[in-house]
Amino acid sequence: MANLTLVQAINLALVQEMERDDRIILLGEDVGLNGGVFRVTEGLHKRFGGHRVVDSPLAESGIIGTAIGLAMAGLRPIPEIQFEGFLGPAYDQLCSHAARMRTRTRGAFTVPMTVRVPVGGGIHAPELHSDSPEAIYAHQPGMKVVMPASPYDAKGLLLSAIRDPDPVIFFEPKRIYRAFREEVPEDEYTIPIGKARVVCEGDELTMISWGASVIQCMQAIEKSGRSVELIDLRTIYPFDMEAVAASVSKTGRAVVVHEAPRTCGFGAEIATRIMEECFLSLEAPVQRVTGFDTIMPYYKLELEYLPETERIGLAVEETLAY
Amino acid sequence: MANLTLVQAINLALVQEMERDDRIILLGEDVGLNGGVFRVTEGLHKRFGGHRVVDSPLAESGIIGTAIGLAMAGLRPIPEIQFEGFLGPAYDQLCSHAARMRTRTRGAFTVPMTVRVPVGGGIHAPELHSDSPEAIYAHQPGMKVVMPASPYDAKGLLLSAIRDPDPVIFFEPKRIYRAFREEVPEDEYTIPIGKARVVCEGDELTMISWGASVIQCMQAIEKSGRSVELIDLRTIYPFDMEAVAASVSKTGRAVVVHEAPRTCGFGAEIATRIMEECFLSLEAPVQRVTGFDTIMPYYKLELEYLPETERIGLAVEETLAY
Amino acid sequence: MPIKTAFKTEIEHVSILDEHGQFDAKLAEGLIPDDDLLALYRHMTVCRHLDEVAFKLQRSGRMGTYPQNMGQEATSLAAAYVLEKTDWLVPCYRENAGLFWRGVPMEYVLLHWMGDERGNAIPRELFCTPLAIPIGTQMLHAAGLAWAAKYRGEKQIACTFFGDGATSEGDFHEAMNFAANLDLPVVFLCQNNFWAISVPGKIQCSAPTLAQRGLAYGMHCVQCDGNDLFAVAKVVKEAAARAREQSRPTFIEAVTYRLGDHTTADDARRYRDQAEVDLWKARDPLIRLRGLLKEKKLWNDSKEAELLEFAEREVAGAVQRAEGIEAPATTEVFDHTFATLDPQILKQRETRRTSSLGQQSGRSASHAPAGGSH
Amino acid sequence: MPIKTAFKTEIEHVSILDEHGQFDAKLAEGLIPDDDLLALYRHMTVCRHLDEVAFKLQRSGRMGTYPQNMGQEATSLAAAYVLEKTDWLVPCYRENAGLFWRGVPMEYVLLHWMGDERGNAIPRELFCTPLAIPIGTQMLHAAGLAWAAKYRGEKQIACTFFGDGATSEGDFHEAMNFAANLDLPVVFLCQNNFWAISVPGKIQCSAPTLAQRGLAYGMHCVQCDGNDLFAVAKVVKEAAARAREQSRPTFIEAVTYRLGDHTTADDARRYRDQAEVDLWKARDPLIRLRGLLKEKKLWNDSKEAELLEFAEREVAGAVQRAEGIEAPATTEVFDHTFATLDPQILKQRETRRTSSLGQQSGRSASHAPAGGSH
Ligand SMILES: Cc1ncc(C[n+]2csc(CCOP(=O)(O)OP(=O)(O)O)c2C)c(N)n1
Ligand SMILES: Cc1ncc(C[n+]2csc(CCOP(=O)(O)OP(=O)(O)O)c2C)c(N)n1
Ligand SMILES: [Mg+2]
Ligand SMILES: [Mg+2]
Repeated sequence: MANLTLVQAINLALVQEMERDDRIILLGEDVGLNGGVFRVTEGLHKRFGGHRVVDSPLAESGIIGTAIGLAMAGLRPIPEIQFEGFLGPAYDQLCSHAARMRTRTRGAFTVPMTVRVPVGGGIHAPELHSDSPEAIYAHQPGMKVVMPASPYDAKGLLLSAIRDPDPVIFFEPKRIYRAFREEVPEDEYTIPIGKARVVCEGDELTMISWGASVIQCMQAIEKSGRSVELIDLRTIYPFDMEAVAASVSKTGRAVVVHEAPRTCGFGAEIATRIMEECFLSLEAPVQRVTGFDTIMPYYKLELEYLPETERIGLAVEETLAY
Repeated sequence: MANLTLVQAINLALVQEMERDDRIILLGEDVGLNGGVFRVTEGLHKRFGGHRVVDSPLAESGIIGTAIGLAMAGLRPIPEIQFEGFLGPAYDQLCSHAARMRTRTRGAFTVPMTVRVPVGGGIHAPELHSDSPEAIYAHQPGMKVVMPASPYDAKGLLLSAIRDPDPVIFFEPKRIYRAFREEVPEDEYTIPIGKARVVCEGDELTMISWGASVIQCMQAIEKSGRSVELIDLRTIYPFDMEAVAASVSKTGRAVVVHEAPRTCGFGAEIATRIMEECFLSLEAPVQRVTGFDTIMPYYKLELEYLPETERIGLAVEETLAY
Repeated sequence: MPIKTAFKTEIEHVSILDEHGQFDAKLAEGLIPDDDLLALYRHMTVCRHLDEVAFKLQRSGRMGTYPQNMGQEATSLAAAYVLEKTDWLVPCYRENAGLFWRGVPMEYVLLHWMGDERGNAIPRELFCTPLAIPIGTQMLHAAGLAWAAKYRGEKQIACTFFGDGATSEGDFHEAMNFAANLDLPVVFLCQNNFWAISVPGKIQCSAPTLAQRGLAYGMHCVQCDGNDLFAVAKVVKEAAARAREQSRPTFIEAVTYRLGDHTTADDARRYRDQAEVDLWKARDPLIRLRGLLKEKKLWNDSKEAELLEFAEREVAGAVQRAEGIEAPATTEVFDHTFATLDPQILKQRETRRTSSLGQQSGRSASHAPAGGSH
Repeated sequence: MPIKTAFKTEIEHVSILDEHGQFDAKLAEGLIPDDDLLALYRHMTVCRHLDEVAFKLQRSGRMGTYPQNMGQEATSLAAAYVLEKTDWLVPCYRENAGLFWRGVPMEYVLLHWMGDERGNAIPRELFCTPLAIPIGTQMLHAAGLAWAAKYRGEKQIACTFFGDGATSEGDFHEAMNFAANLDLPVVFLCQNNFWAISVPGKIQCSAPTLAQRGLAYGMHCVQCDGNDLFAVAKVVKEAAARAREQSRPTFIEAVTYRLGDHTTADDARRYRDQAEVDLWKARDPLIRLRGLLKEKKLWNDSKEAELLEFAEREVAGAVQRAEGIEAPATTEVFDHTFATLDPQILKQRETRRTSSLGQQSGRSASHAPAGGSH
């Protein structure tokens, strides 16, 4: 048991799983000697060698496309995309191939690959280093999408993702890469994909979030002084509707919080599902506290864009007052 | 006034607008001599010459990327992507550049471009020729998304799209390219982006759809014998919430129909907005009749996947019975 | 010297059995024994006949869009012939001849074009990936497959096929670049048939040769007559050795021509001259091979007649098997999305519905009066 | 002959003023008059100083991540110098010298790295596009900009800048291919500095030269010493003429080196040897230009001292202007999404809220008891 940051927890998970399973290959830009631009793969090149931790050409479609081939051949590639803003060039390989291979071939070929991608804003980064495209990939059938909000979860979810027989995009919220530490067992443990975590219980309102926003939610709840149940989704697809419905059936009110733009963000899906499944329990319309329907601004204005404690708090008050 | 198919209406709009505005260049795969694989650009190469109707290399990112450059220079490019399944390679240029250029440069550079893309299933086409990615682009701030459901609308909306100072993805539902004809005025007219069309009035339930599904909706309504108000969205982003809210406030019930997978489809956004804005009028949860959360199947099973009349009809009955 | 030469190179063109029947016996030495030559000729003839039958199936509504391979049979066949049975074939959609030679049952390809995914469930022991619809994308998979073999220390390589149009896609570039810089054992076999649907080759590549695409990566590259079974066999054999022994990729431009329309949805008369087609009809790989066989006294008209009958039987059998398969169950829409379906897909599968009220009680959802899970 | 030569070529390397001070006066003839040489030297010195100041700004928290240009100044500067003022410059992010020469105010680039989009609002009459963050993507825009000029019958061309890493991206390939096959007047100027963050050049291109990337497209290609103002000026001038007169693109590999870290977020000691850096320090474009100027008796130590003072003033002024600008209004988050904001964005702008209840009554939304539009 050690007190680790999220970066360290992921690094530990990678080390342990690579020791256990030599089908795992890491590939991506700067993942080798440099240990990745966030140092998530620090030390792995030295430990496992250049054939298992591979600095690739600067080409995201190439990284994902070759990883698909590696996976089709039975290996367990873990490609890294340096920032979520650079997933774009790989969109086609992810959605036209990785997600479709099992269906296309009736299972003759599968793509057991885990795509690691730092995600989200709040770190004063340049353009296209602060976006949140999780809904894009949640809309693609055949793709699983995971986003941990704590070091403990990161390790357990990453192991599940790596062992999953299907492609998983593993989003790592960079704002909390080193924001806090948590006890993370040395021992192997997994957290199942598709299961949410109740961060704190409450009976007045259900708040649903994921990734770095969970921290903002916790702060907002504390400030509010109200009895709010906070659900950290952990998996975006397939998401844990059972946990959400159970909570909202109890509280009758819900607020969803995410960084991505509002329109067609994953909040829309959750809000709709809540309406569908908890219609008669709902005392107020589900509220969305999200990024605006505008481009994620350069960093001078990024905190005006991101759903911060104050905006979340207001939504809680308004929903409770409804 | 002529009785035209949707293909002919678009062709007419292109001819007339190209006559009017020599800043327009068409580019894409097979758009020249061949007139496009759906013959939408038939005759244009001959009429306007190879410098205005350009057969491009087989490279979707290249088509959109160079079109962005053309637009930044003040021209009005109209790139064609041959099928929506091949938008993937252009995703990055669309979302990282076309949609962001105005915001990025505070208006110094803009991208007045209209991307024409056949969309949707139901024509017995091969893999990746039958998808519906409209929600993906609706989630991208800075991008407008249009989808006509009739020849008349196609002409009027296309003119608006071409004249719009910002990038527009103009989805053409291939299932109704030639399915029926409609009176289309020779004269110039525009249909504003962002305004829905009430296809038929009703007071028991509001049905919201777009593209080829509108036809299935009409059939389902007719069969149902109920008083259903059908709204053809026409524009996906920015969508006409005013029209939707006005109708649902009246009917108290709503069903959204689209071909794309359910999770994070545009139906989720509409359902959420209805809940947000019509909460106290809602008599039943908004229902979604959509594609499944699975890969669009090869054509033997495509009609099992698409929201057909029967499924729509059942949703109407259930919603009314709620 | 302030101006000096930084790089210098040449690219070879290989031809062994040309359109005039000229045969370079020396270059052909040891390439294809006569017995195999007969088998290969028979195989091509069957493939050619399949094209005719498939065309009719499409026209009569028994099959969807189909891309004829006519005229290009030699390329993929020669490659499949010289490769090991465990080398990966990573095709596009004009490689029937190579795939069938490897052992892919003909009905698989028919099923694919009949809109049935079962046509893609190619047994893994055949080491063939399914036909690729999005152009230019599959070469990256070939690079990954080859990489996996190298990682495991196996002597397996990958050979991937694509057209001239495909070389315009960014993924082509990335695949070539990964293979060259990471030393992956891949053979990139471009079938330059001069057209990408209606777009002429010069719009895809205005360089004097397509082969020189490979120079960008410091890759060995070579051009050959793609309608010449011997030439293709020779260059692929050398490329395979280079891959297997040195783990280095090769780029091959096989010059060929599609004699038919792009697909059954196309009408090539809209954009190309009959004169050009006629020119290439004379360069047909079947004609020149038949000529050689006759010259070698291995072939005659009665054998040809027998062969045509054989081809008819073969193809008819495949069509029968493809059409005879039971219709896919609706559950197939759901069952392969993931190894284990999530609750939401399971519910959609069970109810065949996406509307929440419709999902409450199986297939014929009753009009339940109450909402969700409360 | 069954094996014949299909293609044959050579690529030149151009050097005029080398790292040992060797100067080929003949090749340099008419390229850069002495007055301009002085101005260019001054300009590079100012740019170099900006790098030092920017580094400190970042370290003291006054600026975000910043990529130093140090060591690469000659390349973009020489290009901007020989191009027409109305030719497009389509940069990546190591072209400060070229952009400032064209007239982009220094504070624009500072603002960009200070997280302020106003740094990208470059006046259109400067014909410069903003710094490009996603690697390898801007070359397509250059192709489009050049295409537009050609379409209009103008003699304007586009010159785009990018690194060795960028040439691995699919978009690079597509841009080169569009330009070559559609005859677009583009100059592709690759600054090969041997590193893409920590990844060495051989992983991006294992061919003997990067220049030969251009062969894939039948494009004229050439390699030059990128730290040699004269060599770059010469090859860009020729490329510009080729573009302007024949509407043909050129691919230039300018061999250079970044003397600093990739950005202020990087620590290059993790992956490269100091010996390599030292080697390249001796090849610094400023050093050799200063040497030439001194040899020509155009420069001395007191002028150098004066220049350093001038550079300090210039940069300090720019920093002051960049930091002195008023903070951007929150409305800026919304105002440039579209030419005309849609109702939804307007409401978000007005209320600064996305939750529907919060959007009902302006900024400090009251806790309205009722729902939406009923
Ligand atoms: C990414 C993508 N873009 C467009 C298409 C539509 N399309 C199908 S085949 C084809 C032409 C392919 O030309 P080529 O690569 O030369 O192969 P050929 O058909 O000539 O064998 C096009 C444009 C596609 N399938 N995939
Ligand atoms: C599409 C994309 N992928 C990854 C990155 C992250 N990144 C920023 S700079 C860089 C290296 C660029 O190398 P090169 O093109 O050689 O330019 P240099 O920095 O050496 O001038 C990388 C990988 C990015 N900005 N964009
Ligand atoms: Mg072709
Ligand atoms: Mg570099």
